Amino acid sequence: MAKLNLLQAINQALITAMTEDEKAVVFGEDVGYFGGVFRATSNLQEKFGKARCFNTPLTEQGIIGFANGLASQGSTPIAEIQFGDYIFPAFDQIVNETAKFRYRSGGQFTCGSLTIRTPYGGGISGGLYHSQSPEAFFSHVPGLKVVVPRDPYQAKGLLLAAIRDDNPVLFMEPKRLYRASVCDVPEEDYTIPLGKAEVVQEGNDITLLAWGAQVETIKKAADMALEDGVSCEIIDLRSILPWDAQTVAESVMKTGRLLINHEAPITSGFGSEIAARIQEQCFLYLEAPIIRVCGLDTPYPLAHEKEYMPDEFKTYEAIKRALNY
Amino acid sequence: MAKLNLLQAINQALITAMTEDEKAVVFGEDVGYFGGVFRATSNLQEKFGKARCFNTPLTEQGIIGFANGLASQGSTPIAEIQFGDYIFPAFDQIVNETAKFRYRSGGQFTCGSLTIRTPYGGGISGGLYHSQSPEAFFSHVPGLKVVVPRDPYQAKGLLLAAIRDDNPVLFMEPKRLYRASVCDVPEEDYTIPLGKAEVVQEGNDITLLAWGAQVETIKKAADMALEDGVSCEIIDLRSILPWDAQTVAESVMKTGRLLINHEAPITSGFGSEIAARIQEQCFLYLEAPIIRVCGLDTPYPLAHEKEYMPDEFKTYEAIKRALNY
Amino acid sequence: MNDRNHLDHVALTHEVKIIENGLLEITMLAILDPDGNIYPGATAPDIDKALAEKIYHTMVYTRLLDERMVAAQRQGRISFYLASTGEEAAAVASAAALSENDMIMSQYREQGALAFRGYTTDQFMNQMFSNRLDPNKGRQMPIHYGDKALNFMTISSPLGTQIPQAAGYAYGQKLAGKDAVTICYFGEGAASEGDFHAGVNMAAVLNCPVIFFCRNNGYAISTPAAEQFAGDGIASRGIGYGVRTIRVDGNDPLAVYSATKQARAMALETNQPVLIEAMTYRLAAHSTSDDPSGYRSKNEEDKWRLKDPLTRFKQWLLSKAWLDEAATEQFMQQTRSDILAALKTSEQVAVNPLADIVEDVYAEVPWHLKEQRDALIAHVKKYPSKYPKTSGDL
Amino acid sequence: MNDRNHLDHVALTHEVKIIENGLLEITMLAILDPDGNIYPGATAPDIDKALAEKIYHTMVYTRLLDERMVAAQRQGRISFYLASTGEEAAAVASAAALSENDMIMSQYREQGALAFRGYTTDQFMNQMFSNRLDPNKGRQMPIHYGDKALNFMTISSPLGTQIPQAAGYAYGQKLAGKDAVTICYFGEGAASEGDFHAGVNMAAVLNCPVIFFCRNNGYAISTPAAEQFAGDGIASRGIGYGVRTIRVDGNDPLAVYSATKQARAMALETNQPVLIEAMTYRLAAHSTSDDPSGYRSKNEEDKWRLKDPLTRFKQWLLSKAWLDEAATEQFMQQTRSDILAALKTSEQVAVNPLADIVEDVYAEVPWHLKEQRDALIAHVKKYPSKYPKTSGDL
Ligand SMILES: Cc1ncc(C[n+]2csc(CCOP(=O)(O)OP(=O)(O)O)c2C)c(N)n1
Ligand SMILES: Cc1ncc(C[n+]2csc(CCOP(=O)(O)OP(=O)(O)O)c2C)c(N)n1
Ligand SMILES: [Mg+2]
Ligand SMILES: [Mg+2]
Repeated sequence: MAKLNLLQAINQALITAMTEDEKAVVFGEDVGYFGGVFRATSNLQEKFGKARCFNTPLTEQGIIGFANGLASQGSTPIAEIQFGDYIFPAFDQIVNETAKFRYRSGGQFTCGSLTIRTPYGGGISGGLYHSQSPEAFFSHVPGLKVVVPRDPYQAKGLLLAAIRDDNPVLFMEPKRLYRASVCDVPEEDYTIPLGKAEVVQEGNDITLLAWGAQVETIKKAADMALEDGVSCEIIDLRSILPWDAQTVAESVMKTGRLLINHEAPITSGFGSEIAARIQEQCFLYLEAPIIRVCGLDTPYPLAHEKEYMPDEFKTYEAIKRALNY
Repeated sequence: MAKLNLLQAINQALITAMTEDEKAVVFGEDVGYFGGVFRATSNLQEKFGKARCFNTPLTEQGIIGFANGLASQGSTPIAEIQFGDYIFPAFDQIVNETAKFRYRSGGQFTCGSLTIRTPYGGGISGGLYHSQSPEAFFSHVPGLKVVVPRDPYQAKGLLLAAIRDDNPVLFMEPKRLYRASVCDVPEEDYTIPLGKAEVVQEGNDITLLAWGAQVETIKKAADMALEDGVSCEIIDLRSILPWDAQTVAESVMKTGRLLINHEAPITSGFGSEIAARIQEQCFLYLEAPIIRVCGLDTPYPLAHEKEYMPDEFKTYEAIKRALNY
Repeated sequence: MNDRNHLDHVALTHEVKIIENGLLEITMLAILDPDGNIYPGATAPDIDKALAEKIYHTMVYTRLLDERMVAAQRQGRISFYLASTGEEAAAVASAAALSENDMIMSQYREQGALAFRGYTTDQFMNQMFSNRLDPNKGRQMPIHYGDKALNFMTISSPLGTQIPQAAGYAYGQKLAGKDAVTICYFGEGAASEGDFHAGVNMAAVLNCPVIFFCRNNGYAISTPAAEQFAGDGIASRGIGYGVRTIRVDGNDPLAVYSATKQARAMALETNQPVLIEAMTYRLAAHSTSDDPSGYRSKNEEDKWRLKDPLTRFKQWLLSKAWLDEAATEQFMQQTRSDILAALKTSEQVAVNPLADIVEDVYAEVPWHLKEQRDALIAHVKKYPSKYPKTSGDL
Repeated sequence: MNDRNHLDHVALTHEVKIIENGLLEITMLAILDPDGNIYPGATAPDIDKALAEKIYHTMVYTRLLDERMVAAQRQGRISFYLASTGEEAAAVASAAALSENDMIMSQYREQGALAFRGYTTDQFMNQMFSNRLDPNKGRQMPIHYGDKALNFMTISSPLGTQIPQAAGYAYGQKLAGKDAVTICYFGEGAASEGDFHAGVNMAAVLNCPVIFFCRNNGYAISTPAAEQFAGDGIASRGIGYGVRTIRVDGNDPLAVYSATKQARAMALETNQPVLIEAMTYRLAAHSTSDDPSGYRSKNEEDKWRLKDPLTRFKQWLLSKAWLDEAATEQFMQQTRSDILAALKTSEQVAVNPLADIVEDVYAEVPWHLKEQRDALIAHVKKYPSKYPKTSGDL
């Protein structure tokens, strides 16, 4: 078991997948010889040849269109979108095609073997076009699965599960953790089930929920709250679609309070779906309103990045508000 | 005052806008000589010339890209996307460009004069590609306004307000009402303020909330409930972004119950944002969980369209559930 | 073809000369003239009598099906139809030049290709009536056919999306070592979509054995080609992508067949795309929702009626003494009555049971869709009369 | 140019001949050779000494600015920079051929055009330090300049989006009766985006007076042109759209100037687009986040260093006796110290006050953003040390 960072874990998962599945093909802008602008695909072209790991022309709609066709043919495409901010030119191919391929053909044709990898999120001085967290858009698209790992261990296990899952999966990588997050990652092949949240820390007073890089943030806030004697339960949602409402509801029925933290703008962020569902399912258990600590309803700023972020201080304050409601 | 259908009301609003504002330009697929596949732009080319009302090539990303440039130059573009289902190729231009133009330039350049018109929604045997209700996607995009009229009177007043508003507005037209909805529409120029919901019917027991064609549906359900002695307050949200949380909250504080109805899939539909916000704002007033009666989390079906729709019967049942909670 | 890049191949000039229109003069392959004679100097492709008959019968079949279904739509029996009248040669003769292993990814006006592959009248009808016998399970509007067994990809409404998909599909065929290509049909209108650009360029760069087959029928709904592009049709774009290209008379089955045959051989041999632009004309309305008199003249239509591919091909068959007119008459009558019979049967077949509403969204029905399905079933049981199509089954 | 459509202009052929590569041979306009001599047979454009000097100084300025800012990024003083080294002629000489009323919509490597327009060193610095003196209010990463007063549209990161926008902008200029065109810069990589296709085609069909200026510098980050397209560069695509097209040596300021001058006149006169493909080479890394040694050879770079537009132009100026070497040396020293001084000043300037965080999302701050702003201000007041950039102001 070696200590790997998140990029290395992803690279290892890709090597595992491509070794095991001859039909696995990796492509996207700069992913070939160069190994991707973040180097997640390093050495794949060398190892597996140019036919199975290659650069595409600079067209996200083309990348996903091509991937849809390749998937429907029977290959296992693993397409990279260089930044989550640049996934929007491919929105039609993902929303109208990838997600509806199986349904419209009555299951005759599918893009189930497709995995789309993309780095997302802020905290890297990227400003409005290198920081977005677009998961909520995709959470409104039946037919897709959406997955977000929080560390290298999760990244490898979830990515392997995503690649092998018989549904198209959007795999969103928290890029500010690419090199910052390091942990033990087993050399061997393993998967982590999609659609299952993880209770990262048990607690009694309030449930804190996040995914990706923000799990770290709610942990820090929980530590601050602990000093006040508040016991927080921490859940990493891991899958955005379909999401594990049951684990969340069980936790909320125990703690009576829920705080959701995400980077994306609050309005119609995925926190709204969680809040809407949980208030219905746990109505009689809630001792305070469900609170969302999220990005502002603005594009992602540069100069005011620190102020924009739903950080541990904002989260801690919200925990206090919930407790004192 | 003449009785007009929704298409005629829109056509009249466009004529009014183009007459008053020399810089108003209408374009899109088939909108020119032919007057649009639904005929919303009938006679405009004849009246205002080909330079101000014209067909574009068949490219939604191009239409909105072109519109963004035209708006930033100082014209008043009114672009049509032939069906809401085909707005996704333009998603990048709308989300990354239209909505962020002003912000990224510190207000030096804007697309504020842009209006995007598009028909949306089901109930016309259109299947998965002629029935979608994509408003929730756009509700997560700071910088946009999103507006939906429910009848010809609203359509004219809101469209004129949208065209004149100094922000880019997505104007979504409930196409199953195009010819079905008829009412008195004043000949003269008038506007209806954006961002304001309308209390269509006052009531005491539960607030029913919808927009566009579904307002009719909740009215029918309210009539059914009335027979049981239940008094429903009916709100037409009219603007999805920014939305009128205050009017909704005031109503819910009075009735203690809220039901939201929309056609789009329930998960991360705009109902989730409403529920998330209202449960927080009205926590101590709620006597039952906020209920969403929405489309299923599937693509929009054809053979099972009737079953898919959040119709008055489903709404009525949900009202009873809320009342008996 | 991708040996050209950046600067190595470029010759210098020292005079400021902006290239204007006219650099390209793309001619159109024509073998059969509008009267059904082989043009002087032209060579008919190597087609035997059986194949010629099959092509002709398929074109006739398609025309009859279109006629009947347009009428059925007017009678309110189906909600929508889209005819290919006048364009049958483009779809049928190109399909005839393929192998059955080749994947067809069509737009929506290529029912002739599907008929050529052997899609039955019953299959057409089951799709159009959205009934439970259709493998696409009644989820899409009429004419969105698809049949995996026939290597015919289920049609999707958003235009142009199949173009990059075809590149990817063909890449997969190549990787898998299949002796097959993909053909991708689209209209000249759809070729304005960004997906066209992405797809053709990717196919060229990534060496995909795909035939891009553009039906340039002069209109995209009401929009004439002159308001769609300013260049020399779609063919001239192929050159820009470094893609082998040919323009053919789309109303000439022999030209379409010859070009497609050669394009297929080239695509397979070189693992590279070929672009075919078939010049034709949509004699039909765009769809049953359209009325072309709102945007074009009868006169223009009449001019094109003279170029009808069916008459033209019939004349040629007659000149070869390959056509038994009586047998053809009999074939037409039989076809008409088969179509009517199938129509009557299919419209009686029920739609899929209610539980199907959540199927095929995912490979397996996830928890939230089970929840939604169960609630829906309970609801329909409570209001059976409101949901007559499905409540009977419950 | 949009007199071509559908079928009227097409000549027939009767031989199945698929067009292969080679139909197009687009030459490259070259006026100044790499040694700074006018090619035999070439004519230098009508440039006077003052303009020549301005072009040269702007190129030199751009190079010095790039050098300094790459260093500043290495020192950690700015987060990001993107140099145009080797490509200065393309941006500067094209901008020199425009009128100040023409709108510039650039990609991100055209700082030379902006400098030519008169953007000051302070303006460059204020943008890069995201401080409150920048009219773009520090919202974007360094190098996303924009200045309405100079008719230079604020740069956007998503590639290609400015291409259809430029068509629309130019259409608006035409409608408003402005005596001006729009120039739209982009890389050969960005030209693979669907927006390129949409934008150029729309400009051609809708008669927009726009110059599409492609910097083909051989790379899109690590991706070489050979993996970007298979055709004859970007110029060959212009033909496909029916757009007047010219290819120039992008490292030759005279060729770039001449072509752009003529393109502008044509665009204005005909209300139609012109496409210019400038062949150049990115001597710099893609950006400060990039290391080109991972994907290309020193040898290749060295070859291109010999074609440096600055040396070339300098030689020409010398041959005309238009260059005072001492004055140039003095200019360079002054520029270096100005840049350094501006850098030092600008990095001290504060960012905008916190309340600005919700401005310019809408024309006016809506209720929900007021709510969010007020909550944020209260929060920052509670934790001033955690938000040092903005808490001081409150
Ligand atoms: C992305 C998208 N935009 C718009 C439409 C609506 N639409 C359907 S067919 C059509 C015209 C297509 O013209 P063309 O590609 O030339 O094919 P033809 O109908 O002539 O066969 C349009 C605009 C659509 N289906 N998809
Ligand atoms: C839509 C989009 N996709 C991807 C990127 C990431 N990206 C930034 S620059 C670049 C390469 C651009 O190459 P080119 O257009 O040739 O311009 P050059 O850098 O050579 O000047 C890429 C892929 C982006 N900014 N936008
Ligand atoms: Mg057409
Ligand atoms: Mg480049």
